[in-house]
Amino acid sequence: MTTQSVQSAVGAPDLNPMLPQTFRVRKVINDTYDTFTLELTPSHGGAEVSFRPGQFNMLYLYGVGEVPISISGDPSRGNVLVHTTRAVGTVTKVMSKLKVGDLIGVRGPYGTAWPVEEAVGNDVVIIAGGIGLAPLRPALYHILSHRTKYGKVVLLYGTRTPSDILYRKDLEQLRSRFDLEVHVTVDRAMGTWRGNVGVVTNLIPKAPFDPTNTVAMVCGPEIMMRFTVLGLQKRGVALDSIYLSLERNMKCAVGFCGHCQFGPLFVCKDGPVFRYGQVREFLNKREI
Amino acid sequence: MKTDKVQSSSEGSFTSNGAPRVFTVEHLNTLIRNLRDQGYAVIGPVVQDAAIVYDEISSSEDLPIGWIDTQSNASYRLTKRAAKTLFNFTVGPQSWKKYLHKPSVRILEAEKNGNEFAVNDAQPPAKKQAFLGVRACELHAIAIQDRVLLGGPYVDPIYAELRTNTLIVAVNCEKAGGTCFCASMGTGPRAEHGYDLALTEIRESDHHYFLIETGSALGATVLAGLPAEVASESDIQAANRVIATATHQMGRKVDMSEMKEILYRNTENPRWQDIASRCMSCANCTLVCPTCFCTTIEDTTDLRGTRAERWRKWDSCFTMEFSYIHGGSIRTSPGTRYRQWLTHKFGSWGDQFGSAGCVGCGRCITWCPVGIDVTEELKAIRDSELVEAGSIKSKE
Amino acid sequence: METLERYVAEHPFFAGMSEKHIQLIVGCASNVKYDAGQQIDRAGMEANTFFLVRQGRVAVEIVNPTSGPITIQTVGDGDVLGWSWLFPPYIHHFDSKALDLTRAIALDGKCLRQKCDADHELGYELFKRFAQIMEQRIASTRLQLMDLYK
Amino acid sequence: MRSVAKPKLAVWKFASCDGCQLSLLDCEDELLQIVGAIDIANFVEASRNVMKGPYDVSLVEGSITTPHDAERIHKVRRQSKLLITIGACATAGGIQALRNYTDVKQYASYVYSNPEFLETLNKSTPIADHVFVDFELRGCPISKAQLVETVSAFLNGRKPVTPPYSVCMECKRRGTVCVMVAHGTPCMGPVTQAGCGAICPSYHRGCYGCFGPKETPNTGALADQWKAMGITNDGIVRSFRGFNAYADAFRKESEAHEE
Repeated sequence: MTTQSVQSAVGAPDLNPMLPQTFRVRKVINDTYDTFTLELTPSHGGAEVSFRPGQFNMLYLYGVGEVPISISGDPSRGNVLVHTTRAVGTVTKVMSKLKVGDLIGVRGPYGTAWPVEEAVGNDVVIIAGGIGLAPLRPALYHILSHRTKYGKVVLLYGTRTPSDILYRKDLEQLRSRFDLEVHVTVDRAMGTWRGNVGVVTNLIPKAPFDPTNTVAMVCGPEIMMRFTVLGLQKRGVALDSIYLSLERNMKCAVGFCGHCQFGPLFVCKDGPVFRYGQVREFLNKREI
Repeated sequence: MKTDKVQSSSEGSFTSNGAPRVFTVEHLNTLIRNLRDQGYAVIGPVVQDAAIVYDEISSSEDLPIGWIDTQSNASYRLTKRAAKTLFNFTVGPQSWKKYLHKPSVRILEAEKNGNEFAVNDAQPPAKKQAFLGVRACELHAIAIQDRVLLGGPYVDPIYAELRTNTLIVAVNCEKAGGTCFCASMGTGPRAEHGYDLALTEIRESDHHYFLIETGSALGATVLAGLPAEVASESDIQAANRVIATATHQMGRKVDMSEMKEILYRNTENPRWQDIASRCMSCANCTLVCPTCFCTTIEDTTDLRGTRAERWRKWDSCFTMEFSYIHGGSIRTSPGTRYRQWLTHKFGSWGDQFGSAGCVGCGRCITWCPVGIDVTEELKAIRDSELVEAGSIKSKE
Repeated sequence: METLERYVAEHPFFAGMSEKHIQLIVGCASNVKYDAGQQIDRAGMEANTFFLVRQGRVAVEIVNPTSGPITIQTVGDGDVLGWSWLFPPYIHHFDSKALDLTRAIALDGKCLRQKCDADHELGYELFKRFAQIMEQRIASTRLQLMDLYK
Repeated sequence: MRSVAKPKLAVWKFASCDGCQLSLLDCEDELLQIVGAIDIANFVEASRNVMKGPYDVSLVEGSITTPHDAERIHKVRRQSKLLITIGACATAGGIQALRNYTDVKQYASYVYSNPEFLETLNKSTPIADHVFVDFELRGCPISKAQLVETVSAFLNGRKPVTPPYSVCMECKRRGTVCVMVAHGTPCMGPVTQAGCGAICPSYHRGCYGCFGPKETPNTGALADQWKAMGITNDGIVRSFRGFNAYADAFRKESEAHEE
């Protein structure tokens, strides 16, 4: 059943896939000291933007370059594209300086989606590390807006320090919901933090889900994901019910440039969301 | 999109598109002239910088008349003979991807005006081009690049435009180069499909002429304008003998049985480290390879910042930047970069595109400045399993 | 006493422990409760107790004179707190403090050590469980040290 | 359109032939644009008009060869927001780093009648051995295109495109036939960083290594191949001891073949 979710997405193949469309920055949110969210709308009006949770866009900064950034908005809000980005490279640093009204180039959406349909009728555990929460947020939005279709829903989220927590207000609101378990942990904390301290995998053993009937969606640094899979495995979650989102260098996002190869897979078109079984053979090997 | 041309002519052989014909050496020039008259830039082999490369030609006089090549690991030499042969050589340092999947193309230009900017692809329309002298391995290479750049959910419009405007005149090999191994890859030396016309140069008892096969309707139209006679059975036999010579000369081979599985099993084979001690990660193998399709993007701006461009350039999995993500490169050691390349060519390519990514042209062996031989490396990795399994006993 | 025995037997840490051994352990156990903010242990003090947390949350801290306490880890429902009582010189390495109202079973280390010396089978069962906890903690610590999200 | 204050650029010279500064002057077509985009605040080679520091960008040419320069470079660093070294002298010690393999006093005695007045260091060293360098532009001389690209990139807030891969990449993209394989000419291309546009091989000459070692250079493999081609140890040493003689990878390889 689960194979359905990782079919490749076909955006609009008749358009020149290398040519971005211009979008306008509608809103800028500074999430943390190095992370920001942009809300974008098509600069010339036009069609609704539609995407599936887990997909990404190529964002082009005039004269600077292009980067793959996952979509982190609500898939049911068709009039706006939301991207949460960490300012770590040349392009993203320039992107962090964009203001409301500025233009940005967008190509996409590309790639595979989280298995939100396959997970219907199951418990869902979403495990995110750091900026990895961004690509998982659309899946969470989708699940919460179809809440009755799912069993227990758990969000486990780990970051570096309390000041690195993304979407803090959203998380606080979600926490008060009775139909969702949210557990946040940080690697290190000082001062007033009264929450959990420790790696996100520490949260797995006690999280309230039925491992025999759970779909896990995981995104974060590769090491974190490897240990998360171990933790889920210990808990008894079937390996084929675990999904990961991978990151590799990308220039084109449509399978032409070759950079994102991961063994036989192209992360851009076969991923970024993979069933664990697809990537298992290569995930623990070095320099694949 | 007329890219299905390649597929439609895939059954092209001696009989499927009419009987083979023959014409004289002089009529080759008529063919070139006719093509030029029809608006094609005719591109064929020429001698340049002591090698046979591809460039525009205006007559058969531009061809490497009398030149033959001698190739081995890291060595390529040309010599001129008295015999006025036109195609008595094999593939050189360049491949046709130079004209289909170009080394450098501008994929986008953007103009800035205040805070606004507009982008356009600004691709000039492709001109018609006719390739003369495409070898069987190269036909396969073009078919492979077709699958990569045209066969997926997305189509590379730049490649598609060039490809659609390309007419292919193949030439069957009459000899095997020192580094060729197409026979074992099932990609030659006979041109079987993917061409519009295919020539075999025949030199027997003072008789110097071409046998011509037609591989497409377009080829038939072009041929119709030429004074070519229907080939006799003995002409066909003569052509067969020419190609058989090439097959028999071929000194190298790759055993492709279970190759993918072997490579996947051997990601940690010590041979990769051994190769790394010899490999300079200079990227020559990937850039001479007619199927390697990887590209990088370079963004440029003018000093005022009012104009920006994006250029797509040939790239190689041997560079550090190729696998760079935030935090560093994935493949930092040259051994794993070589492993990536070889495993892709002979293993994962099959998973991705349904065939090997190698056509046995041998360019990577000739043009590796230190002469690393893929056939030897693949054999070493295959044999290392036999040693482990005890099938190869040590000589003592 | 009966409820105490039930708490011990039901705590995940002692899952699979024989009834005989549970009885021996209960002999060293007592119920404790800490209010939010209440200090449990201090680094440098003698370590004679470990806790099976039943409910609540405890921060394990180390104090940096200039920047105050740094939380290394938090433990909660079903977790175990403290193993300094296992090894000489039986001194606490870290501070621990209840973050929320915390109910736990305190186990007297001296008492347990004596019982383990007398009954090596009990000692083996107990050490097996602590070894697993230590393995998990060291793995987590390594991941924390890697600063994965940098 | 550009905002009020233009970035201030300074050009500094240390031990060098001035060739890299000439590359800047040689940007005839681009110079007007450059002047439009930045204030050239200190560039003795071009103008006597000197504006005071601090400077937004300093281009530093030349290597450190005297005690005085070893001091002066710190002053330059203090006045510069961004310090970019240009050319083989500044990035690797230059051709004058050949002195690092011999006795500089002896050299001086051949050239000067009163070498005792000469105050010089034993070694010619790159700028990065003395102060923090923000960006290095390789080459002997630097490529005009790369210089314009670097200035343009910094003005536009992007990363300059100066790839650290081999010269072979440039040869292959421009369609140059490999001189090593087709002519048997020893060539430094496979271990040398791209950037020049692969000029020498296009004139049927082997690459001289002007842009210094590429990323992960396997100089040993190249030297082995040269030996197989009949090049002597002396020839190998001389090839690696060119304009980038003191760049780490080239230095080590040359030392390995010293007899």
